[in-house]
Amino acid sequence: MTDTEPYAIELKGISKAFGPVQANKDISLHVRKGAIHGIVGENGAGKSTLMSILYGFYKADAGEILINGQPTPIPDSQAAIRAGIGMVHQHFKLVENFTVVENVILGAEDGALLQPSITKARRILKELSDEYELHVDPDSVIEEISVGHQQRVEILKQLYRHADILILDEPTGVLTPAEADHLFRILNGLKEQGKTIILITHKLREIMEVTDTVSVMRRGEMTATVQTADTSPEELAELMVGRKVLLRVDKAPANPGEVVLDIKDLRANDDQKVERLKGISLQIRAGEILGIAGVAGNGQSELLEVLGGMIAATGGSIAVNGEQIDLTGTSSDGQSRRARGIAHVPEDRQREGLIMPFMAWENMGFGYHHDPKYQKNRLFMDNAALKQDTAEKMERFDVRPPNPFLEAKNFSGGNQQKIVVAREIERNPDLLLIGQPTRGVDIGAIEFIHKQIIALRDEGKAILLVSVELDEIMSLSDRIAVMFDGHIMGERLPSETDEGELGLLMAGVTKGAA
Amino acid sequence: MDKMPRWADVALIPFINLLLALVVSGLVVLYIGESPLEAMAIMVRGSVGSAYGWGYTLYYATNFIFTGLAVAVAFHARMFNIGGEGQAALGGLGVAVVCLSIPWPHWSLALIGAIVGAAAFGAAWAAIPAYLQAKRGSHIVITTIMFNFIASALLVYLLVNVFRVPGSMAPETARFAEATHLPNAYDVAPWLGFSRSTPLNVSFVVALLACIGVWLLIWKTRLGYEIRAYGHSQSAAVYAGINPVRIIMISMLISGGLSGMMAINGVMGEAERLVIDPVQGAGFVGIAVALMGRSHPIGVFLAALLFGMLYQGGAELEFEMPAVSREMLLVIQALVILFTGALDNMVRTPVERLFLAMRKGS
Amino acid sequence: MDFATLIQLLDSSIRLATPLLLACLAGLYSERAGIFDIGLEGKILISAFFSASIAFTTGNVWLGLLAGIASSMVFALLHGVASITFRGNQLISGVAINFLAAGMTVVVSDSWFSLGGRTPQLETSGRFQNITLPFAEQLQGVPILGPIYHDLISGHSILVYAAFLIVPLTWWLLYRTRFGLRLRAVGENPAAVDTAGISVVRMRFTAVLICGVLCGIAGAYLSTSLSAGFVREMSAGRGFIALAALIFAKWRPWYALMACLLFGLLDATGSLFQNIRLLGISVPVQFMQALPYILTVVILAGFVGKAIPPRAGGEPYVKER
Amino acid sequence: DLGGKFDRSFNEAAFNGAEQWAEETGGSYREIELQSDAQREQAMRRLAEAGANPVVMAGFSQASSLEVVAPDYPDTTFVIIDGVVDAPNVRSVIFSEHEGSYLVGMLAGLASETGTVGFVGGMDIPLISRFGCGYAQGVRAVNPDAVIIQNMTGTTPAAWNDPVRGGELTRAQVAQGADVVFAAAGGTGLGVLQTAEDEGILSIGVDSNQNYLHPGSVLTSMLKRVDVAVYDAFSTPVDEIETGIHIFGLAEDGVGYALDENNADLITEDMIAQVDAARAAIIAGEISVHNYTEDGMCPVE
Ligand SMILES: Nc1ncnc2c1ncn2[C@@H]1O[C@H](COP(=O)(O)OP(=O)(O)OP(=O)(O)O)[C@@H](O)[C@H]1O
Ligand SMILES: Nc1ncnc2c1ncn2[C@@H]1O[C@H](COP(=O)(O)OP(=O)(O)OP(=O)(O)O)[C@@H](O)[C@H]1O
Ligand SMILES: [Mg+2]
Ligand SMILES: [Mg+2]
Repeated sequence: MTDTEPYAIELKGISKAFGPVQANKDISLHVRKGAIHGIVGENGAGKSTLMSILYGFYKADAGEILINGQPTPIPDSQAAIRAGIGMVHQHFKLVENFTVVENVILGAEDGALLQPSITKARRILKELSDEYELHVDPDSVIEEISVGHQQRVEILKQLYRHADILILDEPTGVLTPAEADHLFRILNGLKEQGKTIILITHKLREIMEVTDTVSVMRRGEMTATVQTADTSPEELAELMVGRKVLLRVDKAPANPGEVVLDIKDLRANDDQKVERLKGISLQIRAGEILGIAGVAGNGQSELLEVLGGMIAATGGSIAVNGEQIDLTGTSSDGQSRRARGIAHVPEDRQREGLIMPFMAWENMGFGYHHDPKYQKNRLFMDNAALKQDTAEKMERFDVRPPNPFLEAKNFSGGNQQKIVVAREIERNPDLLLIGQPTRGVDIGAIEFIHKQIIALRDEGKAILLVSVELDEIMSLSDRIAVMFDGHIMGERLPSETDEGELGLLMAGVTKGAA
Repeated sequence: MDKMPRWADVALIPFINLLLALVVSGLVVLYIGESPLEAMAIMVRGSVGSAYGWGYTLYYATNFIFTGLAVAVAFHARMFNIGGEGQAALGGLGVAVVCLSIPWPHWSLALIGAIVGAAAFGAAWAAIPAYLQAKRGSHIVITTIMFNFIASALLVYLLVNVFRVPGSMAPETARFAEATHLPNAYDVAPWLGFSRSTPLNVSFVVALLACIGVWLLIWKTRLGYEIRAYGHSQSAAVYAGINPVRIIMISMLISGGLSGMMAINGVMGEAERLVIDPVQGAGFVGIAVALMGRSHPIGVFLAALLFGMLYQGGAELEFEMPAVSREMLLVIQALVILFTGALDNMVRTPVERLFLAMRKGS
Repeated sequence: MDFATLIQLLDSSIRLATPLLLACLAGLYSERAGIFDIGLEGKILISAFFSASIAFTTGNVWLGLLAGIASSMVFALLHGVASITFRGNQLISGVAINFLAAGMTVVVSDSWFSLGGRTPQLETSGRFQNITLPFAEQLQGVPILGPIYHDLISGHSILVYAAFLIVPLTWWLLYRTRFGLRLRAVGENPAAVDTAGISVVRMRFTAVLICGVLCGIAGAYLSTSLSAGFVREMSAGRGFIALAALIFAKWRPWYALMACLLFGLLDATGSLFQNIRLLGISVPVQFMQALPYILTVVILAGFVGKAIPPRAGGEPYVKER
Repeated sequence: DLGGKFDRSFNEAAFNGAEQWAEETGGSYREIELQSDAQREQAMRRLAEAGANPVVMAGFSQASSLEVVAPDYPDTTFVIIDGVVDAPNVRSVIFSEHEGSYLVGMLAGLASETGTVGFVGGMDIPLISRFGCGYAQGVRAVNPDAVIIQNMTGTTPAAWNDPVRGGELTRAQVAQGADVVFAAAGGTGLGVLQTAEDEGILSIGVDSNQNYLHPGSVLTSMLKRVDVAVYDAFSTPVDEIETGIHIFGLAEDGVGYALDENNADLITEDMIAQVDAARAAIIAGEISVHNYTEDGMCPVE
């Protein structure tokens, strides 16, 4: 490519605010034609927002967009599509109960009648899938195919619309390492065809692997743009957070006591009655952290929910400190679990861990509102005591701002998480269930939360850690169990394994087969 | 941080909504060829201009406090209980049964009995839709509406075939015994100038107590805490071990009970017998009242007072301005629901922007 | 029950099912697009009033029909503005619309006709006449089929035939056209539609307006065909029953037809056999009259299998949380 | 009464009576239309307080409210139509509808060719049964083996105001062979008469003279001179209104059947002769028409 050739994409001074949140501040960006450009940044840094603006999903408050050198106003997605921009969103935008073809032609139909478009789409899908090894059955229904395939459908959708510029927002978050590699092959294929690609990801490894250039975003601002060849993961991490980060947690070796949690052949269904746990057996001892690795949607969530009393089990048994706990019926709920000394930091703080419109102090009692120390008498709650308690805990976990009367929705993601963690850890439970402890949390807060978890372990408590972030699993766990399709594929010691092996297990490939 | 100060949310916005509703209603009055201002004057004079007016205003307000609280409690659990009409009718049945079947020695005892009867029947009528919602996910809005129709059919059947006084043609029960008659404002405070026949009676006090009770329930008890939590986020409630079925049932039972208690005012306090349609749409007014009152007892009380004025004022209006028919009330009521309920954002968003701008400015 | 009575019963069922069917299909369009509408009742009522009064004043039933449709569309628009533009609560908006219709019809009719909330009786020209299908007379003699054709199939007003034709039309529109695909999509996942470059708002408004048109026809049928004029509260809960039928039909056109016919049959039975005796005990007439409502609850209770509404139904589409 | 003013029937008759008086004397009167039972008391008090005198209440369902209200306003005179209230300041006016119905029943029986006639009542209450029973007796009197189909529209006040249902009931009766239908159902009757015309059969109106509604289709109307009663109440000076129970029967011309140009060619001389004979006989007491409300049952089915 020559320097005279105009940039495929050029953003000038883009700004966007959501009410009080300044998601993007005066952002500029250049991407050459036929390049793969990476964008990294913490959660909430403003990556998705920026891309959504480029795709016309949100309207920028200020700024200008140039496509192939031409100033191109993009008021809506229609305009973006016309400008040859296609986007694969962080959360897929597919109609679950439609077939693949229906999803592909939606919005790109040729006429008022469907039939012609469908036949045409079938033909083109065939061609595309041969060209880029994007194989999916055109007539299968979305909700019945794997996430990986759903993502292919998203990509096909864009290609079907002749997109020359392809934006992928955290495409690998839901993929196994193998699937991710396949994706990158596809991306390189597209690059060969002269298409321009923007890749948003948290995983520096991927950036180093596939991108030509990379930009770093922080707190809504574009802090740097560099040639991938000239940089290193450490440098990128520092650019992201603004200070040196130790990507590893330092912790003393565990000295496990006797068994606290003993799970035998546990089975459970999700609300669609699909079996998600197909016979799980695990043990966790006092003073150790068992990390569950796995691609999202392989049963980890259900495992936490059964243990936390949120859903009933269909078979198997769970013993805590040697006592069986019942897994079905009315006496099996969050309350009964808490009574057994089980604390639970749920995977989704906004939908489960917190009541967004409740104030911090109300949330601090959430789940423990029957606790005698929060009761004035048999009839009324002792709100004063709860507020007092909350103030102290916010102090100790330096939640910012430390204001018990602020509504949960007005705390940042990381601080919301701190409130939940504070609530659960301060119960000083025998067993802590903790899911995605640092999802949507900035690295500062991550360090803090990790320290708390280790501290609890060192007090001789048992901890079950579920995370999709392999690094987190590797750095925190004393033992690692890998889940795939409702089964435990195997247990490893962090010291004796690596991401490659775990990746294979996560993909359901056992050593023998590999 | 919040988008705007609390007072704006609880006072300013409802006020603007109400204003809009009244303006549009005024246009309707104008259309049918009467002067809105005059109409307004008549309504105000007729409702709060005399002891006579106050008697009826507060009497209607009492009904609306009960039904408004009922809707409000359900709202806190994200239940939309449109069944107030039927539940109150059944409440009336409860009152009638209690008053007719037991020879009460004194009204105070009768009142307690009637409260129990009314609440029990009302709650029972709410129980079935609640159960269907909780267990089978049947849409409570539609089921409660259906139960309104069923209730009226049931009531008619009973009034025609069971309770009707032999010989009389009107489908209504016999008058309740003298002993069960609740003292009205005249008996309690004659010096206030209420006429002997004023309908305002001690049920008003019961309504005020109900307000306080609901306030304590929702904001001071564990149950209230769980109801609100469930209302805001069902997934979180499950995480916390709050049993959805239990919350749905309890909140709907309380709601139905409150609706039912409306009957002690209308059936026991005023008509002193059960007639067809003892509710007169008060169940529906409750929706508007709860919406305007932001589901808070104090708000409900004020909104109920407002609608009491509307109803009494409306009766006068109908009398003074034959061109204006009673359904004008229905129109106003509908507009209030529309503006405070459905079109809330139309007012809220600009107001929020305003406050945001002011904050940025300062 | 002899053959003649049976025909009579079915005939009456068809008449009574027609408004339900129209309303049910109306709801189908709206809810398939993700806008719940318990305001069907109100739209039927307002249209019943306007079509009757315009038909009376102009003496032309077609003008009446247009007026009815127009009024119903205005209310539909109101619902749209509330629930689409301002993202209000769709249930509350529906409730408000029902009250508004109940009040407006009486207030306005009083000031126009001062007939205590009723319109004057419509003369022949102001009503839809029952049309006799070709050969109905000739074939009447033929045993069984004759009466079925003559008494049951023939001799309804044009609106009845229109309603029954709209069923296949709707099916075709929904499953065979671009419009249908987008309509279903916007009710399932508006974000997908939006990112595909289609305006969610426009799709939803279109659906809501179609809903208005169909409710309008339903109302006109009530006041200018089934009867000869408007009386207060004439919709009598049909809007809600139509909703139940819609759920019963799991938002599918052909099933909607079946469901509505069932409810029509119930209604007819209720008024024709007032004092029927079952196993010796006579069923009270009130029970017969409450039967449709009771059955509605039974159906909603899911004793007919779980009905999954359109996934995005009831929630306003919000890009920026 | 419920069912709305201008139901072309009962309430309208009352209204006309008042109008007539107002026109003749130039006096003014106030009216309140009631939608729900529970407002009655407030309405009565409102009128009494406003100094209206006399206060006329049309409708049986006002009785129980009046029982309470009347004593509170001893110097106001109340007139209740279709109801009995035993109070010194109340005049209760009762019509013997069974007698009037008997006559139209005879006409129905004579006019019917199929030998099957129908009756559509409004709200299912004894008062309406009184119509139905008298009607049935009249039919049988001229045609002993006539079939009489009786339906009530409903059991709520809404039954006074449901033309759709009225129409359906009529169609049903037609299907069962009825060719004359008597509607004693207030506003609902309008649907009955309408359908009768659509179906090309005869109908009988009630209370007011409804012959003009569908000339050539309405056989006759069972007149109930509510207007006369109201007119009397207004025109006699208040202090002279005699309270107590007053029965308006055939003798008093309180009830009867309507004969005018609209139905002239539906009713033959012979029919008139027979009916008038019966009329005379009833007045003379030779024929006694059973009154349903006396024992709640009817001799003929
Ligand atoms: N629709 C929205 N409404 C309100 N605030 C929003 C919205 N979308 C994003 N934000 C806020 O804007 C900021 C940037 O969000 P954005 O999703 O762009 O971050 P991100 O870099 O994509 O994070 P992640 O890595 O989790 O995707 C965050 O503070 C977020 O809370
Ligand atoms: N949806 C929202 N509604 C209201 N306020 C919000 C919303 N999202 C973010 N905010 C506000 O914006 C601020 C930044 O939120 P955001 O979630 O972007 O933080 P963040 O950058 O992700 O930090 P963290 O890493 O702690 O999550 C928060 O303090 C919060 O007050
Ligand atoms: Mg993002
Ligand atoms: Mg965040």
